[in-house]
Amino acid sequence: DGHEGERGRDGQVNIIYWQAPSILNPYLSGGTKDIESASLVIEPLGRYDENGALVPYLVDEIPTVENGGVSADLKSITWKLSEGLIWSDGSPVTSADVAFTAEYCMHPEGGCAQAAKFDGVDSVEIIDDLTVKVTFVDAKPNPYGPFMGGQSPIIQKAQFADCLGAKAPECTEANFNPIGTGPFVVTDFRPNDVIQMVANENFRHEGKPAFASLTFKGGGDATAAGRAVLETGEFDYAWNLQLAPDVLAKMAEGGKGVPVSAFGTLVERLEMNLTNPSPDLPEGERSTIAHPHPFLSDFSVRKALSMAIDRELLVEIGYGQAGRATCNLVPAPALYASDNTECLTQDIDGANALLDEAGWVDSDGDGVRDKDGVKLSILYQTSTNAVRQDFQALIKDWWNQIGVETELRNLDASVFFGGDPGSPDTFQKFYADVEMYANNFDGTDPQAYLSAYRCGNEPKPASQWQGENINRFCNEEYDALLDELARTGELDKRGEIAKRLNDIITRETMTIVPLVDRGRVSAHSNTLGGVILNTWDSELWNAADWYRIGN
Amino acid sequence: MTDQITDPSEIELYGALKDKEPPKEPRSQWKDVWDQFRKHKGAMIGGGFLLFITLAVLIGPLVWDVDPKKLDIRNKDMRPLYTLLWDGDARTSWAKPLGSDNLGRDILATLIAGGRASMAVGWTAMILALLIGTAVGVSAGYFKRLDGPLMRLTDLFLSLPILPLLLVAVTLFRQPLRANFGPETGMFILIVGVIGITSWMQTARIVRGEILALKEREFILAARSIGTKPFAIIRRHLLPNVVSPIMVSATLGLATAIITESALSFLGVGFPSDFPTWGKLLSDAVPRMEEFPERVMLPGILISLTVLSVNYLGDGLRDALDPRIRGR
Amino acid sequence: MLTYTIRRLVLSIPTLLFISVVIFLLLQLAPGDPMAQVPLTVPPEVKQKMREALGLGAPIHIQYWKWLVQFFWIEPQVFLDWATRESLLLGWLPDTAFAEGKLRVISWQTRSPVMDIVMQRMPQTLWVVGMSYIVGILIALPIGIYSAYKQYSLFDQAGTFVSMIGFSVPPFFSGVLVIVIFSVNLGWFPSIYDTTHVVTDWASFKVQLQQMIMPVMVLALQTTAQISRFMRASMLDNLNQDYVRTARAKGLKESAVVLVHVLRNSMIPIITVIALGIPSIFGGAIITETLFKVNGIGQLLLTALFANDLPMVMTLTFIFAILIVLFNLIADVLYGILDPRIRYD
Amino acid sequence: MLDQEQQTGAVHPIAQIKGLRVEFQTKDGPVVGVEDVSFDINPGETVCVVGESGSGKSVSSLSLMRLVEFGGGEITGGQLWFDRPDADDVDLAKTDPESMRAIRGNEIGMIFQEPMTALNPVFTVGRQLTEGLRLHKDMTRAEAEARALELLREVRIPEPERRLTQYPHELSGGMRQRVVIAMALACKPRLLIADEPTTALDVTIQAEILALMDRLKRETGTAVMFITHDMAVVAQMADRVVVMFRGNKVEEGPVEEIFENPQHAYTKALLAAVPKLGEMTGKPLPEPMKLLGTKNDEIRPIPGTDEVLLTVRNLTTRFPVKGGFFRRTVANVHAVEDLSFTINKGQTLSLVGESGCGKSTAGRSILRLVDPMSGEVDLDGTDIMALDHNALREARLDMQMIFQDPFASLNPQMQLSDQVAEPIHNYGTLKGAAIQDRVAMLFDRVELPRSFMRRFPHELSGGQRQRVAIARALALNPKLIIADEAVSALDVSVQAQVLNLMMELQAELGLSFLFISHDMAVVERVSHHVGVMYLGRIVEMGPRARVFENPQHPYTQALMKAVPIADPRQRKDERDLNFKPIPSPIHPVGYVPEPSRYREVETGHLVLETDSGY
Ligand SMILES: Nc1ncnc2c1ncn2[C@@H]1O[C@H](COP(=O)(O)OP(=O)(O)OP(=O)(O)O)[C@@H](O)[C@H]1O
Ligand SMILES: Nc1ncnc2c1ncn2[C@@H]1O[C@H](COP(=O)(O)OP(=O)(O)OP(=O)(O)O)[C@@H](O)[C@H]1O
Ligand SMILES: [Mg+2]
Ligand SMILES: [Mg+2]
Repeated sequence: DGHEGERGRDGQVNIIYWQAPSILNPYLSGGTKDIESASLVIEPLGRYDENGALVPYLVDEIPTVENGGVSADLKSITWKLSEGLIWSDGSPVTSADVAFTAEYCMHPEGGCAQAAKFDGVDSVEIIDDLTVKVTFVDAKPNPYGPFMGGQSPIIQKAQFADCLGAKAPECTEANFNPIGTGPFVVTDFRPNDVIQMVANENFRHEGKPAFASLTFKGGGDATAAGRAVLETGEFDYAWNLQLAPDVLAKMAEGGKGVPVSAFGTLVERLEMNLTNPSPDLPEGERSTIAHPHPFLSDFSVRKALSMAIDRELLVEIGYGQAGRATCNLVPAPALYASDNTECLTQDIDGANALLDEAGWVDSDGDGVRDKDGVKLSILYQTSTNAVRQDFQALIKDWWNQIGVETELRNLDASVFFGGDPGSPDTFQKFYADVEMYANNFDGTDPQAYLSAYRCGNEPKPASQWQGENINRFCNEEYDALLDELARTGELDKRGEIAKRLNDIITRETMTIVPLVDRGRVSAHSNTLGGVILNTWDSELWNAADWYRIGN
Repeated sequence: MTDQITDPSEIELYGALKDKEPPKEPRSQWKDVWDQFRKHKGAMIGGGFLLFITLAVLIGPLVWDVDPKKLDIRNKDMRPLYTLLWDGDARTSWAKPLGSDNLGRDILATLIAGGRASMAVGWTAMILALLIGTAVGVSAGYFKRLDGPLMRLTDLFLSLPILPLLLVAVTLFRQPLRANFGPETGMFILIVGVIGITSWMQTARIVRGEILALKEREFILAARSIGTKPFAIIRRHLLPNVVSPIMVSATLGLATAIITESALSFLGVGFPSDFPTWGKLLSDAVPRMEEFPERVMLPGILISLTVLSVNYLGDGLRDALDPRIRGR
Repeated sequence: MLTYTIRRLVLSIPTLLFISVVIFLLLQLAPGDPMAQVPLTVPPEVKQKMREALGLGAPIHIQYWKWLVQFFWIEPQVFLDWATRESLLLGWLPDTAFAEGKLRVISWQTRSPVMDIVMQRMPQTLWVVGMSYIVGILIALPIGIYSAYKQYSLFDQAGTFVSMIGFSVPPFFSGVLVIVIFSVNLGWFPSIYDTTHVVTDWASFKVQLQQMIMPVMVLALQTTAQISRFMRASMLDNLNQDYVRTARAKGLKESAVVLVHVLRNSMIPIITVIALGIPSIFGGAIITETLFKVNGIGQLLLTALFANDLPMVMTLTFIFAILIVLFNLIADVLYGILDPRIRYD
Repeated sequence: MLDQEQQTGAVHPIAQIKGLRVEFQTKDGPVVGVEDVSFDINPGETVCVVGESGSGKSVSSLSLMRLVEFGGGEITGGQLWFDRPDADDVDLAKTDPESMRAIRGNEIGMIFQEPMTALNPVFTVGRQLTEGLRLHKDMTRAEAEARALELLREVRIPEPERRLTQYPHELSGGMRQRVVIAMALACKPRLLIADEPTTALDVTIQAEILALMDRLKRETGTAVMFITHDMAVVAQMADRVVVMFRGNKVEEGPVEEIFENPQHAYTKALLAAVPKLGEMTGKPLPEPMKLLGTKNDEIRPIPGTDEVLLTVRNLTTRFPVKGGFFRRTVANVHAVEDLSFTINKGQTLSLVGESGCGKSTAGRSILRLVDPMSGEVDLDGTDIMALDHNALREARLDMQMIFQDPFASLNPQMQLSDQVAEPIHNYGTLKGAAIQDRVAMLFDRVELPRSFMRRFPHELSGGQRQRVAIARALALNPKLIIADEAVSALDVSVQAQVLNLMMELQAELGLSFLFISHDMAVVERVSHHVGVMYLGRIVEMGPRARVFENPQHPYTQALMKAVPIADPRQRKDERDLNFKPIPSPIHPVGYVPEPSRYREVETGHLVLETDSGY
């Protein structure tokens, strides 16, 4: 089908990301834009494919317990590099580079953004020129943290040797033009603007990449990016088109390109605050476990709030083909995903009945239910984003129908997701009753994700308001199950436990009210072939296979 | 004795040697201003339009009593009635004369509500900017010692970035304002405050310049010589004479405030999402501009027309208030 | 004049220091966190480590002092090194290495020196915003002159109307409008500005022209509106002066009277107005740059703001403040030079 | 028919104005600027056009240049015949703009009233001078510059080479006016129109300019149309006089004829209102003028008292000149230097002198509107210099000021009654309805109708405004009024009325005046005592009659000589005039001027012995 041939035969390809990459070193920035743009240049030992399965990249096979690469006690993993790999500068790739990568990220002063990937690593030993062995402190049921996936690519020791620890930011040249093994080589990097690349002459696959040069433009907004691919055809690939479905559909009519979508683990959800965020409480006690929430601590209220929501409509309005209504915190992979679909049908009457039953009635006739002088009046916050604002409006409308008064607040994402302990508006501080955002987990294993809701992990003044248990959830059964999960290596068993955990935090307690399982929509032009959208790794994971159709 | 004068016409002549009487009946200054103003067609039309818009957003909700926040998903994405003129198949409804948005909110109602907010922001921010600008300008111009520091302060404010300022203001003041005024008014005060304190500098410069010139005029010296105290001089003699440039800054300020608010909405740091303003309606509709041009055009045209009419009004006022143009 | 200029320059140093303190405190007070863009999947401990690596933990006054030293002491050295190494003017001097190994102002987002990025951004900002300023002025001056000369004529009325439209249409409206019309529907101009485009020949110049037209016009509309208003008012002021009658009494042509005598006087305030507007060129045009992806200084500031890249925001705003203070001074000095009546001692 | 008449006439006039009518379109409908004016100008002749402000003098002259059109006027009737050297006469009213430009500046030159504003501030003198030459005479730049230099020599500007490269603001008023004259003469026009060329100038400079124009006219044979409202100037300059009144010519004739035997009642009244230097000779006390058509026929001298009201001793006021990097005082303007005088109750002391000699500063220093450096000011027992802020305000109850410019000294945005009542409000001397009564009484007092109380300044004429200013000064019943050039900006007839009003008030209320003026004739009329100021000092002081009749100081003598006399038979000779430019009053910081020492030539008549710089 015409996509075989010489390297660089297809000329130029243009990619647009509406968030501009600021650095090409994923270890110094956790931003998706940076990780994905870097994935064109530097590569990990293995990647996840579009199904979440492991694919070897710089190695010949992925080490497993079966092939002996992972020790039986799950405490070490041994990687063996492929023969004859060379960096784009022509020097050979060796196990020293791999070990150095670990050293680089594990340096205590480096502020490595991917340090979590190396969590629990005890040592990285060079066995021979091509072999490294990673030893963990404890048994690791999932040993594929280091060197797997776009977040953890191998960097060249020769280039970064002087950039360890505190010196990392001084190596501008290396951070902007890393030497890699990937299909492309950077020729010009303009931070937050544009990157220009050419095909890597030393790329290990014959005849790849098909494109001789690549322009990676950043900046603007999703609308403009979509327009540039779908309507004007100026670009070949646009990343993450977070647009309302009607807008996207209209753009697709432009006929220059097609939107593609795929699903991962990203779930848009409502988080219920189980503690009292009232401004009347002294600072330092607001939204802490010292004060339970006046009405959200009542399960009936949380349940009724969830019942009032029509998730299918939300999907239709906000995400279209890029969304699926869900009741689960862990929507994928299938092994871990619970089959709970109970919440998918909206039930306003049921919600009203439930509230009546629980004693929440509108006693003073102002249209808002109350009990013991407490009104069902909710402050509902989220970050600024067109779809989220539409969701807010819709949900507010439904909650009104069950006698719940809602005040909406939207906050700038940089404030909302920024962990500034001085700001009252961060999602961690949760100075609101309900908040909405999306989260997912890295890779395919939800253990760390579910562990976030462990009792004691909540943001609190003592921890500078850092912590992942946003809802301030505390459940003994849940914590016990988490401990069990950490001990279990058997996959089916792990699946059982994870589903149970998921159900506890969603259906059984309604602490987290999942709304939409959000897929990823990107778009590529009609002439760009070979695009396989992947939500488990960098979207550009197979850019080496891309080619031009029809010339 | 008037011995030389014999001819009555000569008496008239001698009379003529005395001070000439003004040719016209005395008229109040404001009538003069009004007469001159009326001559300026653009200003009249602009003023008329502004009045119309103000009235429309004030009494509009009484006439068109649809809740602008009411969602009506089944009737979303309606086109305005006038699209029927060229497209008979358009989805329209008499209940939604200007159509509805993607969540089925009535566009006419949101425009009215948005106009209220935008006009309120415009007027209040402008008045705030004017008060600060005039105060700073007058103090800098009149009190020589304050001139340097105040002008440097102006430089400072010119270089302050508005976005971080807004974010700081939100952090520091939102809670107390929300507690005292409720969430919407609180946010309103914040935004208006920030726009106001970042847009007074031009006024201050102009007023200072005028005051410096006026201060050298003899009537200020005369006022001092009859024992008028400094603040009375400012109030009685200086301020009335800088009304004209202040008025011009005022009209420009109103326009800038409306545009700044819409730019803030565009950048996503303005009012809560369910609080419509023209700027927000416009920026929200930009992605759907091709399919539903009216959602962009209507608020866009309203903003532009308002600003345009304010500008014209300002032009007319300047002409009317400037005695050189008004003539003596 | 010279003492005046020097005096003002010296006086502007404390002013600028004060401004820098205020901006710094403002930015410190502002909520937000450079970690906001790091995905939620990154655990808080890691984020905390990253913050520490950025030096966020240090007390405010130390952070400020660090920035001050970097900006006022190290960056000039870097400039000197560059000047002696590469510039045409000073390249003949022996290469210096003052700044070797010293820590410059480093952006948190890109971990690279802020100044390098600023320099990289300057060309497109100057091209687009600067060009629009020039175009705006070139259109505005004739309009202003003719409107004033034929006050209340049809041309004057039309000019007034158009310039007011220009003033009152927000750029995010006009910008999107022209994109939809000229890029999407007509396909004449690209909707995305290519900052890497290099002009080498006529064809590439045409490409450059095409991609500049829309942003330049959107911005120029505003400049034109304001400058032509000023020009008109200033011309009107001068047209009624006595010296105009003297010039006419010499038998000069109307064109000479208006374009030599009146214009020269009217330009005095206009040139200062133009000078006062120049800092905003360097400041970029946030919305227009974002709309057309020009990715100049304005866009840089905006992304830095949203990413809470404090060193970047601080440096950019402060450069902007310097320009404002400087051009304020330049405007005053220009006034003195252009108007022989004004003399600063 | 007219043309034939011209041809047969003995002298062919260079310009003939026939039935000129000019209208202006204003928002209140058309205004007639000139109704019906006809007169001729013969070659080599000076025709003076007189009449008061607004009578249409400027409009007539601008019509001749066809410049009215640029001010919104339109020639709606009449002809303006102009004799072109080698062609038929043309009617300027109908000439096309192209040929009009060839005439303007080339065949007709014009000198404008305001030397301060008639020159373009941003071009050098040389550039402005050569412009016309290069245009009309096709000269190269170098030729034009040579000619310009020659012109500047002709108008006797010192250091002409340097002037060419200077900007207008760097020249004094007199020099600027000379440049304007040189500009008008550049192309050797056959007709020169001078529109009030000396009104804004000091007496001495005025005398020089007049002499200069006279000489140039004699030397070049240019016809001159000279516009003025100053009868004294007319007497000095004119061959023939045209009197205008409200847009019409009312009388025309040779200058002696007009002065000695005026026919029209208006001319008579005008002449009666002109104060003539020397009129008061022999009268020791001032007395109101006898005006035609006014009722107060009884003229009584004003004696005043011998009681001292104000004593000023060694008053010195300096303005610092800041400079250098630290804006330290590097020099001082010695505006008032060691000034001493007294004013008696009910009497007037006049300060005369040239522009910039410190008269206003002296007046303001007494009120402490500017703070004097040293000296004593004693007003009726109060030591003004020792007062603090509040006490000073109280002290100003007793002294008030009237300013030169009636247009500038009233707030344009305030009703007249409020302005008059303002001092009363400030001091709270009266309350409630009493204020209104008092204001009404003051309006009566200054002979303004009460209906004016609700008006705004722009609705009044200059004289009326000055009356309002007087009413305001009277509002607090002051003992002393400082009148700083209070009548300089007014028309002669109005000036006479205001002067009479002031003298009446003095007689009735026993007011004392410090009268500041540069007009010797007016000063002669109103003062009991006179002080002549030069460079910050009083060079001569004494009873008015003594100083005027027996001037001792050389400066006083020169000044007296320069004053034009409203009598065509007493023309001045240019050769008598010899003025030195005033030295700079700016001295470096350490400079200590000598104290003023006086010599008493007669009782009370003091002459400065210290070197005054003259
Ligand atoms: N541009 C104008 N628009 C309207 N009316 C005008 C204009 N110029 C002059 N006039 C009117 O024409 C009349 C004559 O004015 P003109 O300037 O000739 O007086 P003048 O005798 O020169 O007075 P002055 O001594 O004050 O110069 C006045 O009544 C004046 O109001
Ligand atoms: N505020 C001031 N600052 C500095 N110098 C001043 C100031 N006011 C006056 N002078 C100077 O003081 C001197 C005397 O000025 P003053 O105004 O008293 O003169 P005058 O005799 O009233 O002149 P005129 O007849 O022009 O009004 C002049 O050289 C003037 O330049
Ligand atoms: Mg005149
Ligand atoms: Mg004076």
